[in-house]
Amino acid sequence: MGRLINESGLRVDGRRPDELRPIKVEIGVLKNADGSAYIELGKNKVVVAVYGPKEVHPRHMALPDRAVLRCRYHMSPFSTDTRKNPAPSRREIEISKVIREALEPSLMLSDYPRTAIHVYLEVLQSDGSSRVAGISAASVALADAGINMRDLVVGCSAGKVDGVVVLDLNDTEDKEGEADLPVSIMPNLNQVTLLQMDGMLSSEEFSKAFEMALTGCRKIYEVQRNALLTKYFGTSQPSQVEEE
Amino acid sequence: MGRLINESGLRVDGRRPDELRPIKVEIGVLKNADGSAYIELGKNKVVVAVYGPKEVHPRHMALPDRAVLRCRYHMSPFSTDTRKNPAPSRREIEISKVIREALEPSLMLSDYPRTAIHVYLEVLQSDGSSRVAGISAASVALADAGINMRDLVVGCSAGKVDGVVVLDLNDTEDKEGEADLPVSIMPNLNQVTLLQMDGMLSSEEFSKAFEMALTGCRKIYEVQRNALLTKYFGTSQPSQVEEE
Amino acid sequence: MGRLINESGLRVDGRRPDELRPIKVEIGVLKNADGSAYIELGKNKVVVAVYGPKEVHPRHMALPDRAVLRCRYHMSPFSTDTRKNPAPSRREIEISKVIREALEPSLMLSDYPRTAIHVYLEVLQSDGSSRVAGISAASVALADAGINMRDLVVGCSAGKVDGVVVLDLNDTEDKEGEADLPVSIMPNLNQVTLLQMDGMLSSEEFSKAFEMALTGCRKIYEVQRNALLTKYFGTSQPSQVEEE
Amino acid sequence: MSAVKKSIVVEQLRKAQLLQLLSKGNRMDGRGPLDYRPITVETHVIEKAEGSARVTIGNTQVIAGVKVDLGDPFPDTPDKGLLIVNAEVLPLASPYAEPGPPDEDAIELARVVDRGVRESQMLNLSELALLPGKRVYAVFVDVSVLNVDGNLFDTTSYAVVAALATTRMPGYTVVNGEVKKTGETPPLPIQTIPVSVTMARIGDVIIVDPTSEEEAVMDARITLTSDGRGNLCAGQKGQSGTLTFEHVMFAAQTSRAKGEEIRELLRKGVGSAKV
Amino acid sequence: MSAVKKSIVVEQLRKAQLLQLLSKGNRMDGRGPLDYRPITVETHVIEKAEGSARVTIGNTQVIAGVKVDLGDPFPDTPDKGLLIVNAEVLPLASPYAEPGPPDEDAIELARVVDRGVRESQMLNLSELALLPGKRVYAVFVDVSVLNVDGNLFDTTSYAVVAALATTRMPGYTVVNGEVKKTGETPPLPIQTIPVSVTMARIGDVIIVDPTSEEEAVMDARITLTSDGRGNLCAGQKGQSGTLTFEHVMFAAQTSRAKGEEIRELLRKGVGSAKV
Amino acid sequence: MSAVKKSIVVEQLRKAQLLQLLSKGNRMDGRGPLDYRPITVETHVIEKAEGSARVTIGNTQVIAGVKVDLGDPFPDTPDKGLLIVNAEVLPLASPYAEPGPPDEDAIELARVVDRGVRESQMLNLSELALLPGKRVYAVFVDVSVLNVDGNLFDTTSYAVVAALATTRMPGYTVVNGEVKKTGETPPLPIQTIPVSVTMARIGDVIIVDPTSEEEAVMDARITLTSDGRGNLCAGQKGQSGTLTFEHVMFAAQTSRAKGEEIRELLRKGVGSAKV
Repeated sequence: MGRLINESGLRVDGRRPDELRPIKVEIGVLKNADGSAYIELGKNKVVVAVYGPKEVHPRHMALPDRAVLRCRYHMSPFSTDTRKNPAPSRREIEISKVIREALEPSLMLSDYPRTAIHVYLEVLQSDGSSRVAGISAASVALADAGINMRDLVVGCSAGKVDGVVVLDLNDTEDKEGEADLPVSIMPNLNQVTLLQMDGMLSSEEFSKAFEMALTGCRKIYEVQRNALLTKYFGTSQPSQVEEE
Repeated sequence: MGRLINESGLRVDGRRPDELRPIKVEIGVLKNADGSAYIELGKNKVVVAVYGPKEVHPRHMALPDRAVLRCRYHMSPFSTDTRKNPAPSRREIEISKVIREALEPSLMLSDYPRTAIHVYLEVLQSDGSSRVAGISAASVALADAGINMRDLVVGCSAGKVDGVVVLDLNDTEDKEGEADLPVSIMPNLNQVTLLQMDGMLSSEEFSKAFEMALTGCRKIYEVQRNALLTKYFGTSQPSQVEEE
Repeated sequence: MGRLINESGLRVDGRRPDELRPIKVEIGVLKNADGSAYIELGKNKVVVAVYGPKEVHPRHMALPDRAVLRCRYHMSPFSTDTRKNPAPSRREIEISKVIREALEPSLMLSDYPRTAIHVYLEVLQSDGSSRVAGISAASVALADAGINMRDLVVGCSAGKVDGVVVLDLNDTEDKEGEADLPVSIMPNLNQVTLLQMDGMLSSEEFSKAFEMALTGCRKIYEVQRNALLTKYFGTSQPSQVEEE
Repeated sequence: MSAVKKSIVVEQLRKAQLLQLLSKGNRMDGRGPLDYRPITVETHVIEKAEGSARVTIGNTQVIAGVKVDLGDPFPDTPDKGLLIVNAEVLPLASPYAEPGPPDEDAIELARVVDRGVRESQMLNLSELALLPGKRVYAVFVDVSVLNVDGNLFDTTSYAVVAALATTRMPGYTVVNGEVKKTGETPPLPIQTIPVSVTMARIGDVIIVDPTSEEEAVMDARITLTSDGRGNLCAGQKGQSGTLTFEHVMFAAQTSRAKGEEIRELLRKGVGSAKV
Repeated sequence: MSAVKKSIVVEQLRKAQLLQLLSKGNRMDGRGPLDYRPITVETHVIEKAEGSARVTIGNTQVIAGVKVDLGDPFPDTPDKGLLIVNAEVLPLASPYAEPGPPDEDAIELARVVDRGVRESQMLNLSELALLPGKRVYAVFVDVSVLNVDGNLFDTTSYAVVAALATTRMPGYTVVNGEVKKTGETPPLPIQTIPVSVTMARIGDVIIVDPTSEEEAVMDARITLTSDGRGNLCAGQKGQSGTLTFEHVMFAAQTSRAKGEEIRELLRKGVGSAKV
Repeated sequence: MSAVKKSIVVEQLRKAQLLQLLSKGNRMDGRGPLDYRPITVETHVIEKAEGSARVTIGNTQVIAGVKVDLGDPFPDTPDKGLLIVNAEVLPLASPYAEPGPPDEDAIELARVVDRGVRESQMLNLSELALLPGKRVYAVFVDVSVLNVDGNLFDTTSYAVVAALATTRMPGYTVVNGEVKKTGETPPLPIQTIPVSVTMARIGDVIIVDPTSEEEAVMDARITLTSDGRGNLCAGQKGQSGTLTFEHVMFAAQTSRAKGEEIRELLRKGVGSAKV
């Protein structure tokens, strides 16, 4: 028994190992964007705007047979415990790249030749697993913008803390735990679009964590679906699940 | 009675509250420029060059119906008490913008479609109110470049020190005084083209300072006129007024 | 007798005043480059790649009557005693310029209108006189790339340490000696293409050092020639001379 | 901001219509010339920040966050704490905003808002010096603009003011010449609530709180900030049009009058924070 | 890297040929799907660096150099030494590389290699703290990529590992609270040898160690790094294609198996350095 | 500078005319090959700087300003003061100059001028160390080029030398291991007056002090700086043409001869400053 899992097997925020944090997804939160979404996952607060399809600048970057997808993951200076310099860090540049690569397989980019689609993710507050929370919101924002898609993309992390494989790491668990495994998938196509890992996992732990992340993705997918249904069909299914 | 106004009501440099510092304007001081001017206002020394109308780079920035006006206010590293980093500061970027907006109303930019007019202000020595001194010189340099104008633009500051509304703040008064109100006008059209303010002024003080700045502008306008007359018509009117 | 020349008149690394360090030139060391070369001069290790003639970016920089030559001299962060920041320093920018100007006279750039030829010099280890070592390697790499040339360019430095005029300064001699005079020439055309100097030399010392550098250039030219002969004609002449 | 001006095709008809309406004292959205759009103020929106606020004016939406840390004082003000205001118009805020370092519009925005806070002496910076000349509080206020629909100056200003007014900072004290954490989270030393009022001249009419559409056709802009004691404390004319002397005096008067109304609204918005 | 992808005209015929070969378990250069190209490891190549290695995999060539200095610890890890990994794809390495600060590909490269070294705990960073909170060793690893022909991740990773494993750093010790040079040159506190294995999915086939030509047509890339104790310690999926769940599990298995082989090769490459 | 070369259409006729004149020993403005244009030196032009000078050579105009402050010595020269020379070719100086950080031409300019001052040992940097290894004088020389008409190297060099020679710096002294202001304003420890002489080869002729027009057609440039004791102390060949060995020896000789003349002129220009 360690600092991060107590004698009852509960985590620092009282969750069971396979429990998600409270999650909320809102759609259409920004008036100017062609599509937008807002996600809260625990204390993570991420807002996403989609602009496009629109003209490509500079023009010679345009592709004759499909749209260019551009992503920017950025943290507001007040989003972290210590103030973050507003200039893009190396971490933000890497995450912007893997998010673009995580979203791209879901999009019918060949339907929009010679255009650009911009996805801007702003982390207003960061609390562990912000990149996968951002991916889940970004995919909903792309749907809100009416971009043709094969499937939604949904992200969730798993990892290991105090020797226990757990779902959806928070900030403390991310920093003090043993491993973090963020994953995103297209849930209907059963395809992995993002996978990163750092920390230390045995073969068995890796399998278990990967499975757990997939299960987490499917739960969050329901939240995405409900948010879209509520927005577009006015169904009464709650778009906020404290714990389903 | 405070540090900045003595018992005789005089200021740190011996001026009365409504008195300008010695001022000198010279025209055509730089050989390569299409127009140029040099101003000394107290210890302020500002040189201005105008290049244009000329081609616009990059070309897509050209406007079909008028010239693009670009301004750069820059301080030489040796111009201030403590060495200034030569890279443009946020302050210089803001001042460049308000100077452009102060000069633009006076220019017949639609006479020069698809061109650019560049105004470069270099502060060789700074001593309070350098931006308005620069505007006064820049307008003369634009006239020297033969750019069609509606009116000259002339700038002057007023403010408050030790509770007294005063004209044309010097460095000490700017830093230690209570308020600074730089203004520029087109004197024949009675139009304000620049107004900034920082510090604390009551309603009455604001009115009084604003009026005083306008009066200062009209005095400096005479110096501008004389400099132009001397340069272009060889009149003997002095272009340097210690105090008219 | 000082620290840098001992009682036998030998230098810190045991060389006589007019002695070159061991030198080795290899050709074709990089697979992707159109031409490449590697030089070791003492502990200097410099690799050079040539790409081109190729398209010019941005296109408006192309010249209608000849190729644009671009050079970049860069030091790897681990190449110096203290780690070097990877961003180009002012020193590297100046050296890139003089190397370009040293190589350009040897090239028939008018044979390649509207193209660019890029020469990249990477200093993997620096030990005094790296710029002239780099020039010697770059000229060989340009030959390897098949660029039409009037002559090779070969560089060597001379200087003064402990009052003695010496050839081919190493790092210690460069830093602690009295003068450094790097020179490059076209050896068959008897033309100087680079000359820099810092330190203190009397008239006589300047003449002597300049002559010595020219002699050094001619020795290194033999190494260049042998490397090219070996590569292209498989001759058995050694491309590495410890001291001829 | 400037991108908006450049990129929105300024339809001459629309401008004519707008001017006609204004000549009768009306605006496209039904407001009178001196009416603001609805203003909302929400504080404590970012738990990790020491203070924060989301402010909307119409569709313009801004979040300000305050971080308080220790820092070295500036050499010319050794006995004062540091106040640093930055603003970014995020690329998600408008089709015309671009990623990258703040452009001249964002720099002007941050500097004008900074001047309002600083010159009003909203914060007693002298109380934020712990070891004069050596160690002081450093108050960073960062603004993320999330949606642009005109009047960024006021929206940003109110968000910054609300965030500062509700900040609880980590307390420090000096014990035997050393700075130690007290464990308390005192508020910042707030002295007044500055309020900026931004006006636009369109033709002969002065309006407050312009929308993006109105900004696209405005001739000149003027922002004047008043403190809670009847003083003006910051001003900035903008854009390449002019103002008459009468316009300036009218703007000064209007900024004080509207400022009082909005100060009440902000006081309510920051709730229990005593200001 | 991405420039390679964009600029090499992806000849459809070539891809078809490549896929046909792969479906029979073969590759253009005669390798089987899970074969690496020849790997060479040369250490002590830069005398001025405290550690260095040149590694080639096929035509891909990389030099890593280690500099060890003293530094201040990061505030959140006061009792650990610093490890900083940087990589530059030099413009001489490929017709598509450009001079300038590292682009997103080079940043990803350095960060993934860094994660493998860091998370495997190859270095015992705690032993690199001299005066916890005040003065620690700072280990800079810089990578110059000299020639690009695919699989930069593994080539860079092996070069970094070999350079670190053979580093002799300037020794320091703490005497009466002061850091002093000992005159000795101890090795770094090496605990294990991490090995990254990079795989590409092309169609339905997973191959290891892709060439530039194979990278130009690959659908997805996955790099998994194992330590010497049977654990995975870092992972990165790349490119805009997908992997099935089975692909991921196969890649995890492959990375451990191939990792063991290559760890032996690296152990030999770093010679007497005991690891 | 290079912009000048690129942008001025090099009229072949003009060049032919110029070469014809030069072959007879004459120049467009009537000078002989080894004549300078009129040189003016004005010092104390910036009261806020510790030293300053405006130098003109023909229409080329430059201002140099000196600021002296305290700083930390460089690790490799702990017992020497700092000398930092920067130059900016301001956008007002020529239609081809652009705003922005110094380009390669401006960097070369500053570095060549710096070398002349530094290597001549004009300043006794050892006297500028207050607490060796800890605290030294830092001498910043900044140059603003106001108008470009050729020969920036010499104009800038003379302005820097005149500004340094007339500098009165804030005096400091060390009392019980602490650096204290003395209240005095001593001159810098000047040891000699270095003089750069810039020559251009056009065809077979070497001329000194080229104008912009001459620079536009020159084949090669060479700058050689001499100290006041008959030594050469800095050199720089420029441009993409060549020099023969005889050209180099002629240039070395010329630089010393012309250098003596100009040193006298500079000595007069800096007036009472004893150098």
